[in-house]
Amino acid sequence: MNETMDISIDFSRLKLANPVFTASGTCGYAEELADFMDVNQLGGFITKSVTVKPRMGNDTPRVVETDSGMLNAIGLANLGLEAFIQEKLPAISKLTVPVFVNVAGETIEDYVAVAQRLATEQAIAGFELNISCPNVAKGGLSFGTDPAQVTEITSAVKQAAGDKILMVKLSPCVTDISVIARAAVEAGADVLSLVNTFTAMVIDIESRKPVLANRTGGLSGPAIKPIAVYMVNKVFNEVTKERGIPILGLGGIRTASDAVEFIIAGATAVAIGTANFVEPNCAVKIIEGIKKYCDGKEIKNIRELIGSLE
Amino acid sequence: MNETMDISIDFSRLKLANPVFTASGTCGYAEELADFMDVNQLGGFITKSVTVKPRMGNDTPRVVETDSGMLNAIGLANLGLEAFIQEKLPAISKLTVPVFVNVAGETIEDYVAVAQRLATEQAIAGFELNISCPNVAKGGLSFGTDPAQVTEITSAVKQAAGDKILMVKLSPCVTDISVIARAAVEAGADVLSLVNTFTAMVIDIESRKPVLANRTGGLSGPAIKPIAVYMVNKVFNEVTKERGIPILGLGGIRTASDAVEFIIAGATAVAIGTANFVEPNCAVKIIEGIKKYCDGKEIKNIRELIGSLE
Amino acid sequence: MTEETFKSNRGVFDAVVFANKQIRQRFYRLGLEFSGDGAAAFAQTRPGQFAEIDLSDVKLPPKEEIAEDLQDSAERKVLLRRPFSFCDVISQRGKTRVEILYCALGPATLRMTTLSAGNSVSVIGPLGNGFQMPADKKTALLVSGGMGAGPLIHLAKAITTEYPQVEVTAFAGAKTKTELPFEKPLDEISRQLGFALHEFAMYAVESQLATDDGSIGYKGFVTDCFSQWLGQQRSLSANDTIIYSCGPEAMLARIAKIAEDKKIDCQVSMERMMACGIGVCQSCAIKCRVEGSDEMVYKLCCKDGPVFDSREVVF
Amino acid sequence: MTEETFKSNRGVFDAVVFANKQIRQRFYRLGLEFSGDGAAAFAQTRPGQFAEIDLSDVKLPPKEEIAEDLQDSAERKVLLRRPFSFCDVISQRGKTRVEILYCALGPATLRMTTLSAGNSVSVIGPLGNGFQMPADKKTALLVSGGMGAGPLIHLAKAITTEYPQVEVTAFAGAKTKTELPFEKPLDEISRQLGFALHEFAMYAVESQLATDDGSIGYKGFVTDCFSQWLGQQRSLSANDTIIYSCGPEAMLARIAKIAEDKKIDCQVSMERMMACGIGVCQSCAIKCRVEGSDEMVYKLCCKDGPVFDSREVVF
Ligand SMILES: Cc1cc2nc3c(=O)[nH]c(=O)nc-3n(C[C@H](O)[C@H](O)[C@H](O)COP(=O)(O)OP(=O)(O)OC[C@H]3O[C@@H](n4cnc5c(N)ncnc54)[C@H](O)[C@@H]3O)c2cc1C
Ligand SMILES: Cc1cc2nc3c(=O)[nH]c(=O)nc-3n(C[C@H](O)[C@H](O)[C@H](O)COP(=O)(O)OP(=O)(O)OC[C@H]3O[C@@H](n4cnc5c(N)ncnc54)[C@H](O)[C@@H]3O)c2cc1C
Ligand SMILES: Cc1cc2nc3c(=O)[nH]c(=O)nc-3n(C[C@H](O)[C@H](O)[C@H](O)COP(=O)(O)O)c2cc1C
Ligand SMILES: Cc1cc2nc3c(=O)[nH]c(=O)nc-3n(C[C@H](O)[C@H](O)[C@H](O)COP(=O)(O)O)c2cc1C
Ligand code: FES
Ligand code: FES
Repeated sequence: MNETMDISIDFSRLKLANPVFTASGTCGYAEELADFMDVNQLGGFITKSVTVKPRMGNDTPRVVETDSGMLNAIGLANLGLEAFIQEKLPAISKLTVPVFVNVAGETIEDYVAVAQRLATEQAIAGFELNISCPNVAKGGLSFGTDPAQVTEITSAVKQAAGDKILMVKLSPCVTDISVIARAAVEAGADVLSLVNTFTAMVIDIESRKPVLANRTGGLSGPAIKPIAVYMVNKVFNEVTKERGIPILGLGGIRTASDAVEFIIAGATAVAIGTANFVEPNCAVKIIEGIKKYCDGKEIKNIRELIGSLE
Repeated sequence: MNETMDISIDFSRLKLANPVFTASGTCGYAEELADFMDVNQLGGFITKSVTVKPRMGNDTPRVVETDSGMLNAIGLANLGLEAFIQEKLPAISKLTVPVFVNVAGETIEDYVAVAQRLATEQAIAGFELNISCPNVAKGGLSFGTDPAQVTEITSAVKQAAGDKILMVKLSPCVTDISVIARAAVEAGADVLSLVNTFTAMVIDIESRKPVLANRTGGLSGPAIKPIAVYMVNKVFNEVTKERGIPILGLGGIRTASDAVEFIIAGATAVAIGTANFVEPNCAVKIIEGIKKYCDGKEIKNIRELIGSLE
Repeated sequence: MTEETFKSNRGVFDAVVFANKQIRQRFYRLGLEFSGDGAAAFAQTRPGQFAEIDLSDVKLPPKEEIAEDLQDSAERKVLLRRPFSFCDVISQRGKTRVEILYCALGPATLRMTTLSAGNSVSVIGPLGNGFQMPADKKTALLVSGGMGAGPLIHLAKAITTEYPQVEVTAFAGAKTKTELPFEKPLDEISRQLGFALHEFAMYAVESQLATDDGSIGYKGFVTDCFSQWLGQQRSLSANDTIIYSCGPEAMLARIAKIAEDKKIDCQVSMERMMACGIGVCQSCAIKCRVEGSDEMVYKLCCKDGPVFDSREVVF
Repeated sequence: MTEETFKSNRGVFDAVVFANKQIRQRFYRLGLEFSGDGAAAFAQTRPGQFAEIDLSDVKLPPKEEIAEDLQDSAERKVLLRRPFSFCDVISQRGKTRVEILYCALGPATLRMTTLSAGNSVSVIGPLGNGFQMPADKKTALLVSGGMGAGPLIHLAKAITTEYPQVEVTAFAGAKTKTELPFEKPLDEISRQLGFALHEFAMYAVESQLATDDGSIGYKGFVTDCFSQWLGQQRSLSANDTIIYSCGPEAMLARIAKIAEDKKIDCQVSMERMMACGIGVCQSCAIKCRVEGSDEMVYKLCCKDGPVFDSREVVF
């Protein structure tokens, strides 16, 4: 194989060495993975959600395995904006890989506060807005399921984010994901990432209680991959292709073949979530596998592959 | 075990010997299964979708396996209303198990026509409306994703269905399934069945084409089970419990434990779909398993279990 | 049009593996033994019929033994059963042994390679309709591509045993030498005598080989090899001849065309992705002509086939 | 507060099974051998640390060998790794052998039972922080419930080897006799001598047994047995004593209470459902007190634990 094969991509205003990210919430703040992989080999890195105030997160159990998947209800446990800046940012600023901070909150002001505070931090390439959170101000329905709220939150954060790249992460739990995608893009999203997890439940039939302390959780893993691929392709065709907006595709990716499937469907880059738990070095293997695939297919530039579904 | 344990249920105006159905499209018109199971042992039987006119269905491949699931895009292949009456109904009328005819169409008139024609057939206990079909008259969006259309189609068929039981089968591909459920119930649905399949896609990375001739298909199987359980519980809590409307729960059921999970979540009965392909006698085993579970838990009447989630 | 089979015998049975031998790079031959009702049911198996095998809980080979191009697909867990036809069926003393020639090309068949003697698997069958036997024919021509050889070996045995008056000749093709799913080394002398393949020679059936790259036998498609051979048979009466074929669909289409041109009866064994194998899911549709009309219908590969009259199939 | 471990050594390693023995109805002991970097990494394993094992491609036992109450859950395919601690670790001539005492109670551990010598599994570790050794103590009391015995056997070995001056006594409990995860038959004489369990006697550690139903040993909870024993030890100085415990959370809570009442140091090994085992997913949160404040924080079982000071944990 051509070891020097170039699989670098244009990702909004960034040039990335390769199209593989690790997904928010599955790779900590990078330092935890250091024993298992060289984070700088990634195309991009996305932190666990950061909120304005620290969050303890939910009671346990917070995870449960399902067929080819898992539910999680971590509850956005994180150390909060200030501690993030004090304790995590110094290490992050030493990374050469572009780092995106995943931002979550309960009100639009929460999101804006995080983005504003970090907008001037050199160490950060951009933000990923986790809009699957419940909007407490509006009765707790997820921001991401209502196009009007998506518009509002995206424009507000866009303003706050300065020249940072703004990625909006879509929830798959909607009737028509293109409607949400369009709202985000028209309100200023530079990149769309999809999908987040599916709301789901596992019941312990012995105790007749939900297994998760939070009752419900988000389904991720290979189980959801075919739905995610469909949604990426739909958003690509209906929203992002004509506008030249990149998609970060994710949901159940575990092998290079999975990653290539998302890229053919329309993703410019992909992110690895649940698979990191099984194989912490999975992303690096996938980068190698994508190169091999391109080489075998005599694809000179990975751009030829993006959205190349016949 | 108490071999004579009674797990019969009230299912709208019917009394069923047990809460286990086979799901539409996975058990033909009953005769095909005869070599493998005694269909009369089921709680209820649901036919493959019947449409007014015969439908050849889609090109092949029509199915593809995924992680703990499969996609299908059969295209509602069926012999059409008249041939159904001529060729299938005679055998069906010999069954002692209550039979529901799954009805599909492209316009509301299509659905009404099938229901009207069969409303007087003794052999049939009721209908299951497959509202995941695209409404060709309204631009091809699925009936089941728009509450207004759900109301319209449910009331229209309800009128046509005479005293037959009307079950409306909900699509999970919506932002809030309770909204759809409420529309169906308020328009006269006697029973709700959920879930149908999730729209999804698998791409062949060698040819860079979708594997299915129809490009997309519906994801079913164990992969979707936790989402289906969540939706059943949500609809039970928010819509059907207070109204005393039974739910037929399905999506990925393969074992008695899975079935019990749905019942605890709020389903009065369950249906077995994809698992029939792996174990054609699966439904009968599940009936036995449910009895054992009830016996072990000293549950005298399965009604104690329905919606008993703490 | 295909032979009526003993449907009422079919069911879900456990079988015990008695052999699983690698015969070529990616090719294996699996032996399964049925007892009791399973033995009775499978004793009736006609060539071309198939079974649905549950391989979901069989283990994968160690990663380092999996070919690189299969490593990613090997990660997929298996949910559905897989259809396989037989290359041999022997019933004796209340037991029935069936053999399957298979190719490791995905998660289920890779798992299949780790089965070893004594392991048990769940099998649904026998399913579908087999080849119609050449009762009124003098010559039977068997043309296979790749893994299609399996059921034709079974057919060669059945014809030579049950219709000894019928002259059988076999043709087998593959891309290259290593993709021929046959076990025995091919010796030069037998080849010159027209017995290229031991699997057919066992039944005194002459056989010829073709490889796309000419690495052994005729260089080119097996259909061309067959067509050329057919052209040389001056004494062959179309009416007294029947062609049986199994292999990739493009090849079957070509064979169907040859048969049509020469007005020779022809049966083809078709493949489709199958979810159930028993006629309930409609996933295995085959577009067919309705005799004497322009109409098309879908028949089911698992129930109406897998063997079809080649004139019927719309390729 | 727990011992600093050699984190930089941890990684993903392949291990080869050297033994997998059924010791009781549902209990097994698995032996894994590491070579090369894996051997170096695991040679450093401290009692109480654990590893994440990938069992997803290991086969299930035949259906008829699976206990009825596990048949349904056995159908679930395994995706995530599973955490296990060790009951023994031996490093010799460049190889490290670790042993795991485990109970077959779900899809992954059922699969584990089919591993046999020569099989290879992928292991991440060693992970987490082990028990703090009793450097300044005179007495170490080990209290286990069910499977919790594993890491305490390992600990008994480490203490008796590294701190021979420390007197160690072990207590093991279970619901009933058959749920005690110990291998050797318990002979009456040894029991009267205070050596109820061979696994501890090997290290000259006295041990006592308790079963809820009294089918062997003390009748009642092991915590009651322990508490009663403690009450009888007039000469025990709280300051010079340390309790180590591993088992169900309710039991650990009880032990923590006893330790608090008696003002004895106590370390508990906690369990949580874990997705990653390496501190990235936050699934394994343990609610802890912040020393000297009313504040609570979540610590991570996999990273900050699994061993915690019992005063720290909010049960
Ligand atoms: C009637 C019939 C008889 C068959 N007999 C044999 C046989 O004797 N020996 C043998 O090696 N193979 C036979 N096959 C094909 C065999 O079923 C597939 O090779 C097998 O299902 C592949 O499974 P997998 O998980 O290893 O690979 P997958 O990854 O599932 O598939 C690998 C390739 O096989 C194709 N395939 C997958 N499933 C099917 C299916 N159900 N039907 C047809 N193609 C499929 C896919 O399109 C793909 O290209 C037969 C198929 C049919 C329909
Ligand atoms: C640090 C640590 C050390 C452990 N050491 C051992 C050991 O030495 N021997 C042993 O037999 N077991 C040990 N366990 C428990 C072991 O991980 C579970 O028994 C195993 O994961 C069960 O997997 P399963 O698929 O067989 O069953 P599942 O169906 O997954 O679970 C069966 C039961 O085990 C519980 N469980 C599942 N996963 C976990 C998990 N990750 N952590 C805790 N509980 C879980 C579930 O709540 C359920 O009640 C340890 C757990 C932890 C956290
Ligand atoms: C344990 C866990 C924690 C997660 N935490 C976050 C989070 O904090 N913010 C976020 O946007 N997504 C979070 N996700 C979602 C993932 O980033 C990803 O969208 C999802 O898991 C689908 O990808 P996968 O199937 O590859 O895991 C989390 C997922 C998991 C499994
Ligand atoms: C091959 C196949 C065909 C199906 N055909 C129909 C159909 O005709 N009408 C319908 O309402 N649902 C149909 N379904 C959906 C099932 O009835 C069921 O809702 C779905 O598969 C989820 O259940 P499962 O996961 O148990 O399979 C079909 C499903 C499959 C797999
Ligand atoms: S495979 Fe299901 S109908 Fe043929
Ligand atoms: S298991 Fe993932 S953080 Fe502990």
